[in-house]
Amino acid sequence: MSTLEIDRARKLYGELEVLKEVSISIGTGDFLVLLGPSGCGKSTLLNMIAGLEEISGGEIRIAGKVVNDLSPKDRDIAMVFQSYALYPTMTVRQNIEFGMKIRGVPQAERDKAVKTAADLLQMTHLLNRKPSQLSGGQRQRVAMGRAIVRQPKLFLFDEPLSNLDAKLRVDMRTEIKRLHARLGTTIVYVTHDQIEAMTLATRVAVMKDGVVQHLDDPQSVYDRPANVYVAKFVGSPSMNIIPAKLEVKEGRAVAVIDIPGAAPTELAGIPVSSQAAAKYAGRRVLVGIRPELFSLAGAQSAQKLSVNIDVVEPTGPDTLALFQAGGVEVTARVPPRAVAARTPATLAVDTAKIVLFDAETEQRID
Amino acid sequence: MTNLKRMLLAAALGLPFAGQAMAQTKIEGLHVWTSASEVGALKVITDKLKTMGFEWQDSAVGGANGANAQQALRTRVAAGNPPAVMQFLGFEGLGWAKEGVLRSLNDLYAKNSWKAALPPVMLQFLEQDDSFFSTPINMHRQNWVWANKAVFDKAGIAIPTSWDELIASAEKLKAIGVTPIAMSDESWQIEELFESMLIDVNGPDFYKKAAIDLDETALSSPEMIKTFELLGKVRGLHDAGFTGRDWAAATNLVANGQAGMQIMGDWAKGEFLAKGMKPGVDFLCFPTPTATPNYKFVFDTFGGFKIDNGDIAKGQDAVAEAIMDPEVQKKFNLIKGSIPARLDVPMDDFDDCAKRSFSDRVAAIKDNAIYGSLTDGFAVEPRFSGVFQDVVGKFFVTDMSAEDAVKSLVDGINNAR
Amino acid sequence: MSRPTPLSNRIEHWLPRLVLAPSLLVVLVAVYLFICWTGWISLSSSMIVPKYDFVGLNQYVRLWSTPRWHTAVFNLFVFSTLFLALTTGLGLLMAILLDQKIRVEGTLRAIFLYPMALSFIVTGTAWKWILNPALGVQKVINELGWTSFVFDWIAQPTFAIYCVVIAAVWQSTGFAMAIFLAGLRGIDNSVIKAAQIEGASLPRIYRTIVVPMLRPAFLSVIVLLSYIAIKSFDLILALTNTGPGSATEMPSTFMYSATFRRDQMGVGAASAMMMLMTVAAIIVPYLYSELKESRDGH
Amino acid sequence: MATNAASLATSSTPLATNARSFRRQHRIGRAVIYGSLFFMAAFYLMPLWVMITTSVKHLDEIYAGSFIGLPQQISFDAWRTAWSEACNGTACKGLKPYFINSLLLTIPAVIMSTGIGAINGYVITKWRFPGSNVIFGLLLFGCFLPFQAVILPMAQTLGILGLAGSLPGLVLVHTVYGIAFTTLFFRNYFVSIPDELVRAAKIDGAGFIRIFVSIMLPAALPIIVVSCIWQFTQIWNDYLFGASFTAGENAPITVALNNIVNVSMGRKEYNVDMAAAMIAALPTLFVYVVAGRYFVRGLTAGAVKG
Repeated sequence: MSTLEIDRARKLYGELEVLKEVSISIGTGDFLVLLGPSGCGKSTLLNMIAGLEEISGGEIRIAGKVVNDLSPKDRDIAMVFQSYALYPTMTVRQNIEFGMKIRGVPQAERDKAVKTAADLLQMTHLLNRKPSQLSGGQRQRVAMGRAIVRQPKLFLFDEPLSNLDAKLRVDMRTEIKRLHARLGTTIVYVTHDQIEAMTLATRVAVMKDGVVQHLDDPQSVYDRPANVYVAKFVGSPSMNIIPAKLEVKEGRAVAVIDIPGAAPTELAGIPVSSQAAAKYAGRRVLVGIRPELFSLAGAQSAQKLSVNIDVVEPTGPDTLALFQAGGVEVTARVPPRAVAARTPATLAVDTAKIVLFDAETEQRID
Repeated sequence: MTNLKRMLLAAALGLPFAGQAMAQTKIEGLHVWTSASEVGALKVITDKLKTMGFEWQDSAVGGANGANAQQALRTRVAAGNPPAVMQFLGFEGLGWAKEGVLRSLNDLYAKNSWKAALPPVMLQFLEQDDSFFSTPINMHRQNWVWANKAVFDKAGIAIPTSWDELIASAEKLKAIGVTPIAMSDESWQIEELFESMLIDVNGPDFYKKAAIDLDETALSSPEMIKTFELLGKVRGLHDAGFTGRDWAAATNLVANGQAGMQIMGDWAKGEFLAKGMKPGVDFLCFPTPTATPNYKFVFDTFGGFKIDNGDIAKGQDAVAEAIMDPEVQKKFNLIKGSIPARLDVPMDDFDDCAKRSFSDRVAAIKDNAIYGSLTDGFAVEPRFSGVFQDVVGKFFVTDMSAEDAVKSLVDGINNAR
Repeated sequence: MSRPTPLSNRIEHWLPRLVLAPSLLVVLVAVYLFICWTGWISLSSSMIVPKYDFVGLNQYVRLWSTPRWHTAVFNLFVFSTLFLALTTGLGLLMAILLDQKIRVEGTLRAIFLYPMALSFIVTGTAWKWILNPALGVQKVINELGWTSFVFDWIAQPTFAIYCVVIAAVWQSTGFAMAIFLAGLRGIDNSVIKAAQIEGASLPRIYRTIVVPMLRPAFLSVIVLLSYIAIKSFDLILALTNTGPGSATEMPSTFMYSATFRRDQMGVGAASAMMMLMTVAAIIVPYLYSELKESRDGH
Repeated sequence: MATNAASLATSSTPLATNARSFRRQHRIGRAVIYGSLFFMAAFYLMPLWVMITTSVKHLDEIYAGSFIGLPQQISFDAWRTAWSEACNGTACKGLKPYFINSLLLTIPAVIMSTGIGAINGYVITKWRFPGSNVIFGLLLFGCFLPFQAVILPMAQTLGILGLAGSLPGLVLVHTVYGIAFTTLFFRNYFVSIPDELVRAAKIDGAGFIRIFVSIMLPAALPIIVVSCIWQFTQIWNDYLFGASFTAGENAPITVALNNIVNVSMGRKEYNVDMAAAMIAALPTLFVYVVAGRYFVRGLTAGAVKG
């Protein structure tokens, strides 16, 4: 049985449809990340799961139980907010035990739960402070502690790291991951940061305009994005989307890319079914190539591109080389000092990992 | 403390105070009297009432020339909670009587033959549709001049016999460094001056036509323009500090010798008496100068609202009887400075000013020269007297011409009709 | 959804509306119904007590043919403009001066704030004396040797309204100051520091950076001061009693005297309706923008 | 905290000569600031000075024309008279009973209007529903109602409710017309409290009332102070409603004060008037002076993001 099932959930604000029949299902112990830019509906969806927003259509089930009309407190969930939402007039201890107090949990039990959570999050020394006396990271911990003591079926995180500075964000990210591993709880996590999604999730739902564009495990989303939008949103630098012409030679798909100052280059070995290849033969398509699929061409390299490098951006472990192909700027990730700006280079491409997209619908061609 | 507790309890429960309903022998009276002499005079009535078995419950609302009290009365009538007894001046009572909310006192009037005891000119303010609704306690004379005798002597001024003479004497007062006329820029105080001129210069008949009948020809006549011109001559005869001054402060200027005279009703007398000054010796009281003797009056009455409660009705009757008691009228007016409403009260104990007022009244009644004061609401209904006050007040403090003043007076009266 | 909802949920759903309902009901009656009532009276021939007949717009015609009403409207305009401008300006100046680490700030703040605590029923007489040329400021300065000094506005029909402005400004500046001071305390110091490093002078920093950041404070000040300006009733009564010669008449005092002194309830109601319309013309657009803003915010 | 702008200017100037001229400018600047502040303070204290000196002067001295100067003799008789002997009509009990009336009416009216305003502001900001903004707009317009226009219908309503002429009736009127402002105060304050706080509390299982009592009210302390001060001043100083809706011994202090001060015909006792005025003003003065600090702080808390 799935811990969370979202079944054709819709959300309407008057005439405006902000969520269009979203269906997602995750199992126990899953870490679902709702990923997308602001306004894509991810927070709305999270609030609908939490019961903070009404569900306009469809169903949401938690542990098999329809929760559409249940108030938040009856849904067996806990939530961590972007601003932490700590009660300003209460101490850390009071913040953590507030929910238990409302449920009528006896004092002794509350103390125990607070202690456990505080130990787990290493904040025992903060228990008697007010939120205003805490740093951002400490507040974050308290917010998590407040969620943990509930021992819910489902944890909800609403961009919990976005108010922290870069260093702290990485630390807390790891901590959340560790917590997930240790507690084994099911988590729904909203973020616009694709790295958080990649590092934390077991399942990622990339959203745009109230529609789930792609729902899969992070690696699959990264490798085989469902459409150009997902391809560009996930990964940094993002996937190169190069216009090309698809031809079929000897029953295999070949993408023909225009390179300025050189003959059109053919890339063979693209993983696409023969039916699709036949369907798109002779038509324009979009070729998706992750920057790291490029490498310096060696003698044995099968698929090569001869290009003129415009700009070189060293990042330390490797260098980003920018060049023109198919009328767009393409980024390649190559070893440091492998190429120089304003010089020609020959790059190899791992075509087995190339993804093809329909030029009109921008959907992946399988 | 128990009272406080009860109020707290009632407040907590959102209930009206129990005390409100319990006032079986209490008679509530709403009035505007708040000064010491006024209250002292009122006590004469309430003491009498006590001997008759009723307790006076006082509701005083002073200020704003009675507007505050009128507002309180209107809201209370609107709320269905009128006071048992209300003080009325001039047209105020008539308005309510027309609405049929005042209790008739005809039986008492008939039984005690009060009608005969009162000056006939008063009756029009006591009776509506053949029903007497209030009883008068006093009569003030409006058109008086109050002067400091020492100052007059020093300046060599005799009692003026005409307004021109009075205004001319101002130069003599100025010469000895005294403010000629103590007054205020309050519209009503200026109007007291104006209406005295109006009747003195043009005669009682003209006053009746213009200020009581509101005859348009009279209002726009050259006589009106002449009166305004006369008022205009008084501009500059006052001191710089006249702005916003209370009439009593003005009276004190006269009493202290800082000013020569004041034109004001006889309520001003109390100020001199309070300083131990004697009429004719230390201060002078004489009617505003005129060729045609006249008398302008102001008086206070009390009427009762119809309230469905026999005890209150008895109390209202008791108030009327107390007011009309000659002894009460005498004691009251000795304190208040006015003269009794009743014609049959002996005047022996009164001062010379009051005696003069009393005898002048008798003469004026005979000559048909007694009329109600415009300023104090005994000439025309408030919406008209207000127009007079607006125009006169504005005329005096600006450089408005007499012609313009008359024009805006006529326009204003027509607009209010 | 046709699914049956648990009772507790339905209560939770309706509770906010239920809680707001009494206030709404009370305000509908005590504000809007009463306004309608006044509107009705303004179309009737009511004089001493309300009458429920119909005389069309007669009372409005009568109202606008009354010179005193013209004075009242003109005065309201002059008074409101000056009062708002001076109180806001002076309040801001005080707040900025007090924000310069003044040693006796607490005392000064209390001094500027105390007039707000007093009613004009209380201070009217004191002001009357101070402004009176024969008793107050003019006399004191004359006695100090400057004999040609003249300050007799209160006796001048054309200037008396400015005396009302002075007293009103005196009463309300402290409140404006308190709000601005609060706003200033809320501004991040680093902004001022940054501007100082750029070499901007202190007055310039305030003019170009700090004051624009006080926009919300300005808004609250203006709402509260408009409220006070419209209600300026006991101020007039206590200070000038609409004199000299009706020169300081205001719509509120006009309405009061028409209704309660001159038995012209219909005219009074008409003037009240004119006041309400003026208020609505100013306030409704403000309310609209304010509410629209909050809708955009979510 | 305020910046000490001038000291910053000196410390950040590298050149000694510059520093000296800056310091001189600084001193002049400080002198100008203190000078203007003290000048304004003197102006603001003037009426208070007049009231206090008059209240301790002998009446003859005042009538002799001394309105502003120092008293020749100081006497507190006027204060005693005003408190316990001055006549309001024939009742010569001074201001004392009316002072108590005012307390009895102001305190419940302040508590009720503030409480209602708080919960209204809470609903309007944290439990929006379709139309809640319109309701807020409707409530807010009530702030600007000229009260003279509603006296008569209100009187009729109170009569129907059986509250005419009573203190509870006046409490009701003040509460009703106070709602607009208190709602505005709390709405503006609660808007700055993040909605997530309410969401967190909902997930913690708190309901509508629990969230209000346990979370919003404790966080609203500064604005409660502001609202109470505002309402206290408004209600305590009200004259119009007091004169309209109470009678006789139920009158609030402003009505009694007006009766003492506004003598229609009769000698004015200016010293007693001023003493009475001071007595009537004491509670509000006390509230401002004692709570003034919290007042500014409360306004600050409203302006700064929590």
